[in-house]
Amino acid sequence: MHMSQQNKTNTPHVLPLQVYLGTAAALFVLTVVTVMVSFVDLGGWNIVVALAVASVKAAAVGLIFMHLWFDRKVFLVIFLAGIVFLTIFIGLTMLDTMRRGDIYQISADPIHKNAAMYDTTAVTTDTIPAAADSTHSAANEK
Amino acid sequence: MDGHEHSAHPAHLAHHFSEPAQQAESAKMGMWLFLLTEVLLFGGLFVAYTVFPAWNPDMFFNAHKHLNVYLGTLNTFVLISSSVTMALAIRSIQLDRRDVSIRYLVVTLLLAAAFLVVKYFEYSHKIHLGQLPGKFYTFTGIEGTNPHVFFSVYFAMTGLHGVHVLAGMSVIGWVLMRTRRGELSSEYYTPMEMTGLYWHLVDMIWIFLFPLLYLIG
Amino acid sequence: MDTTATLFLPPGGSTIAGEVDALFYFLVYASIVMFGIVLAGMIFFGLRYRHRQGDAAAPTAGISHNTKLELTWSIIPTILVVIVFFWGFNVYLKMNVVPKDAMEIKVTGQKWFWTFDYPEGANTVNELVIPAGKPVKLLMSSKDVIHSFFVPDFRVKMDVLPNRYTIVWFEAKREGTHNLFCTEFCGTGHSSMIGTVRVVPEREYAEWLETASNVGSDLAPEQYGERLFVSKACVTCHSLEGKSVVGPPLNGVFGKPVALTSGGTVIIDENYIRESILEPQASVVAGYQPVMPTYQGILKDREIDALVAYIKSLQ
Amino acid sequence: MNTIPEKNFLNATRGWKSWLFTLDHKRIGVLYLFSIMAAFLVGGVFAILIRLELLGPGRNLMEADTYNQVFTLHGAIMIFLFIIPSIPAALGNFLLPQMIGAKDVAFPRLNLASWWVYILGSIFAVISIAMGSVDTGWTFYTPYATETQTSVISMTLGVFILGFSSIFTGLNFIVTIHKMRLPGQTWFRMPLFVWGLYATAIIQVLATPVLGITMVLLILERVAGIGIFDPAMGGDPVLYQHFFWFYSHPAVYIMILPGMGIISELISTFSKKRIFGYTAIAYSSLAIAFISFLVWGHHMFVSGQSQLAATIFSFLTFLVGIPSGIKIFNWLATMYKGRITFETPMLYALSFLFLFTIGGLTGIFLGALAVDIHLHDTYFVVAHFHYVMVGGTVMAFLGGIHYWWPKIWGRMYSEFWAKIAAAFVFVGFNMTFFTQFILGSQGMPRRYYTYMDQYQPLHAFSSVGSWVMAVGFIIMGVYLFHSIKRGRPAGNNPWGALTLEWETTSPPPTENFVETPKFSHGPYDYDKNVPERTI
Repeated sequence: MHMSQQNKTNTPHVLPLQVYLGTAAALFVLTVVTVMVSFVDLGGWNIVVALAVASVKAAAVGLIFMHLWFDRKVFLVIFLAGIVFLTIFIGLTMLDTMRRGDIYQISADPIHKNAAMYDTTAVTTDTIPAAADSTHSAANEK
Repeated sequence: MDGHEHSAHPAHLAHHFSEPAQQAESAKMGMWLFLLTEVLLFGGLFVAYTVFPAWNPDMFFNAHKHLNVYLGTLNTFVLISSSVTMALAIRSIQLDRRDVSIRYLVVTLLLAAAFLVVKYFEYSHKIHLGQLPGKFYTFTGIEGTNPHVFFSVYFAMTGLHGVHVLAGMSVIGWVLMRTRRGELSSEYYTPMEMTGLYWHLVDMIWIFLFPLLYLIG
Repeated sequence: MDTTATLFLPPGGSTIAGEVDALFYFLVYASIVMFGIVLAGMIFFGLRYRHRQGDAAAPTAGISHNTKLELTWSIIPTILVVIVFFWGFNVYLKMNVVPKDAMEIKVTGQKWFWTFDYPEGANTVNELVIPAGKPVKLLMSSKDVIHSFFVPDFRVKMDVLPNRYTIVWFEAKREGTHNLFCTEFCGTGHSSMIGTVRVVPEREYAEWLETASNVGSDLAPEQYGERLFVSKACVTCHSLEGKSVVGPPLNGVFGKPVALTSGGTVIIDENYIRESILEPQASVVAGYQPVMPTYQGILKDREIDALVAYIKSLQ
Repeated sequence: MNTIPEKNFLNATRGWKSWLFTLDHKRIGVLYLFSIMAAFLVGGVFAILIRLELLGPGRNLMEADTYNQVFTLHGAIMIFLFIIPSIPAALGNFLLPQMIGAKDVAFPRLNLASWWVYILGSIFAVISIAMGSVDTGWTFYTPYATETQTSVISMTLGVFILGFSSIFTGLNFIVTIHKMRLPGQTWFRMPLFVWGLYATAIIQVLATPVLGITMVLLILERVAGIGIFDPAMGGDPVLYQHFFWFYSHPAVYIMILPGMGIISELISTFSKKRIFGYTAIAYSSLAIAFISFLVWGHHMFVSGQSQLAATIFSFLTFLVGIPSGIKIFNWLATMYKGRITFETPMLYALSFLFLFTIGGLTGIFLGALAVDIHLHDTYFVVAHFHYVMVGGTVMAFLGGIHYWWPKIWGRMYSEFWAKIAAAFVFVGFNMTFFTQFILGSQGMPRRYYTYMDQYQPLHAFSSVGSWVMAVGFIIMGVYLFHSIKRGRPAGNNPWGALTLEWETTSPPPTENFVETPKFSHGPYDYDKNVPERTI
């Protein structure tokens, strides 16, 4: 595949000035928009909108400033590979961290709060049977 | 090991390449692969960012209010502007307008420095308040579980990004010197093009850091 | 399905062991067949197509591929592994869904011993006593680093984490004793973080629970301390024959002065022993690492008194 | 009679500076070769120490703390300093440009930087050993790694730096393969070793940065208690395991994929036969590279991750087994109707087939959820990954070393001693590690300093096996180094192989080929060509 390239001379691909200035204007406008939206309470949707706007901005930078739109597609593939594998990393990790209580939801506080190594004053020598009882009652199954 | 032994080759063509185009394309591909590693390097921090807000949404919401949206917005403008000037510097060298290109590079450097100055003010304010990562966290005004984790993530992400800005500045400075010495032209401007790609990626990462840290809700 | 000890697996002691072993042995036999095919191919081709001296060096057959053959050796293994996946998943589900009537015991992993707390108030160290034929659910947590609860005979294993609870359950089939190992590396004493699981008949269990909940009331303090010294795992790190293990030996030390890492000396008396049990890092004997965990919350006052009396008696 | 070419890359320039600052990919390959051999020697000494300590229960040689440091160092050195750079950075560096008919890799200075970064990372590892060593295991699991008093920071910093060395090599290889191939050598006319290196490089570039950020976060956790991984500060230790294995599982394929590439070369060359199912082998390398990113959670079936995640990871794990199985059958089919000879490299290739098949099949045991619960963190796992890493990668590496040794130095080693050493290594390896399958399924946990008496006979047998293996490696070291100066000249093509590197002289000139080679035949066209053997 490099063969087709070998006989080409190295003439630069020059974009018109307006393309750069137009992209810059779009980026500034989108920044203003995303900041203004953040002052409106949309509940959980705020972060979604903010990330959607950021993605459009990043796409503009990548496609125009970094010439992905005009350059050889292998560069676009490389860049998208980064996004795909990052998504895999986040997705499969969340599959664990978000689904840990699937079979048993233990609603007691995490151990470290009253474990001896972290807080030696929290446990006194006489509380062992009581502590055992309380963990049992707190650990209810759903 | 340089290209001068082959008299037919241009000075910038290394001995093991047969054509300038092959060399330029190789450099660009190498750079894109390097950017790919950068994406995944930051990727680890993005995973941490996803997991902890999902566990403690309220804490993240409460903590993010202690960031200054106006300074964040200002810095976004600064960094996007520097990206624009970088792109224009490359466009100018492509057209052999060397003096214009040098001017754009200087502006890019100044904007990058401005970004770090703003960041410095943000950081020193947080340090003053004790809004610091991990065990150095002494601030008490944030409700929720483990607010120090928010600042760990904040400082890790912006800190790593800041290091990249610094690295970018030194590379831009180096390209600036080479342009002034007349080593770059429309025939050969690979170093500037590579620097541009890197700088745009630094900008792109900030484009995501800004909403994730400053605009949660 | 009942299994006994074989070349590979120890005797199965829990209800789930038979199901794990069945899959294990299916895999063993399937692997032997697959490996046999590869080995036979290697030997046969190696002998049949061996180039001998004097043979003509002619071009060989230009076989580039054979789609049918390749599909065969792609699809058959695929089917096999899908079967193995569902089989393994099925048994895994059974390992994870605890029967409703399971009795619950709280397990604490800590450098380098296990503590078991029974709802009735009994607590044991490094010995889990359970009734045969009853499902047991363990609610586990760690006080320091990650440990892992492993009973090979029961084919169960689960990491014990410091920031949350994990669960493991099993039903022991008949009486007997089984090894309990820590399988997540946890430092100096990792390989001595070994306990036993003692399975007893249900009636005996009830009796044991009764006495274990009120243990020691009928013993002299020294005798009770002697028993605690073993059952609370002091013996893992403290020798009684003058040898340095992880911690200093404890025979013949009472009433004598000892140098501390902090520089001073201290007379080993009742108060020093008590402090060393509850706040081990406070005054560490020179030449030893500050690695002993606190027994605060694990030993009752009565038990500490008994241990002090026992150490006092070791002259 | 063969002669050594008067001017070659070994004597083109002289003096130690001409080596340490060389831009010639072959010299960098040789620098890497000696570096990893040194690492292998150190790691091997630690391995012997481990087996000596485990000869019987209780204290035999060292204290528990020392033992913990020894097995940590054995793992860390063997993984990060030996096996990851072994095939790609040493043999790959030497051969890749030759195999595609190029003068050098795309970025020679980056290539040299890769080696220097490797040395810098090793220095940090040595500093760590000097400052009291590390006792966490090579996995650095939190919170143990954030608590222990040993010098974790220096070691993790070393690992962080070594990651860059790996990234540089991978990046360089991808560009080299894309841009520097000889006209006429299309993607599907590349030698399969190049395909293996390509798939490896993809993983190196994609996965290694995550190791980097993991090590940075671990260091920050120790220094500042940032609360990402340390439960005492609100972090999650299982999250650390996700981070770690997102790199370290694909890293397993960084180790094995180039080895598989070597085996394709060896089996085809010594069977004098077109490789069976070229396309399937090439694509299966890419498939393995991709799927390797989806299966890391199978290291965590008992870690407390969600049951849903465990189930999905288990399923995906089985998928990665299929392409490896396909390769094994393809190699076997290549031998069919061949003209097989059994020189040392072929013996290692057959050892690979034997041992890697066992390693792969036992991987199925560990992928099956219910069975893994019993086997996880026992000696079964230790045996499994040694069968894959030593039985797979190291056998392929040794095969490759013996195969290309005459190309590197222009001289042959003693075939007689080589066969004896191969026999010792093969027998010793099986003695050492097959016993560990039995130990593990019997319930013997890994990383144990001492053990119960019932496991003693098998442990002792395993230790004896390690001595047999050591004898094999000592013999190998002697005859290999002896041959560098004293071996008989090998000629350009001692094995009668068809890939491009055999068309140049042995050792090759600085820019690999005196005249730019022409692509005249495919790498495995043994049905049309009978290349002359020069010995």
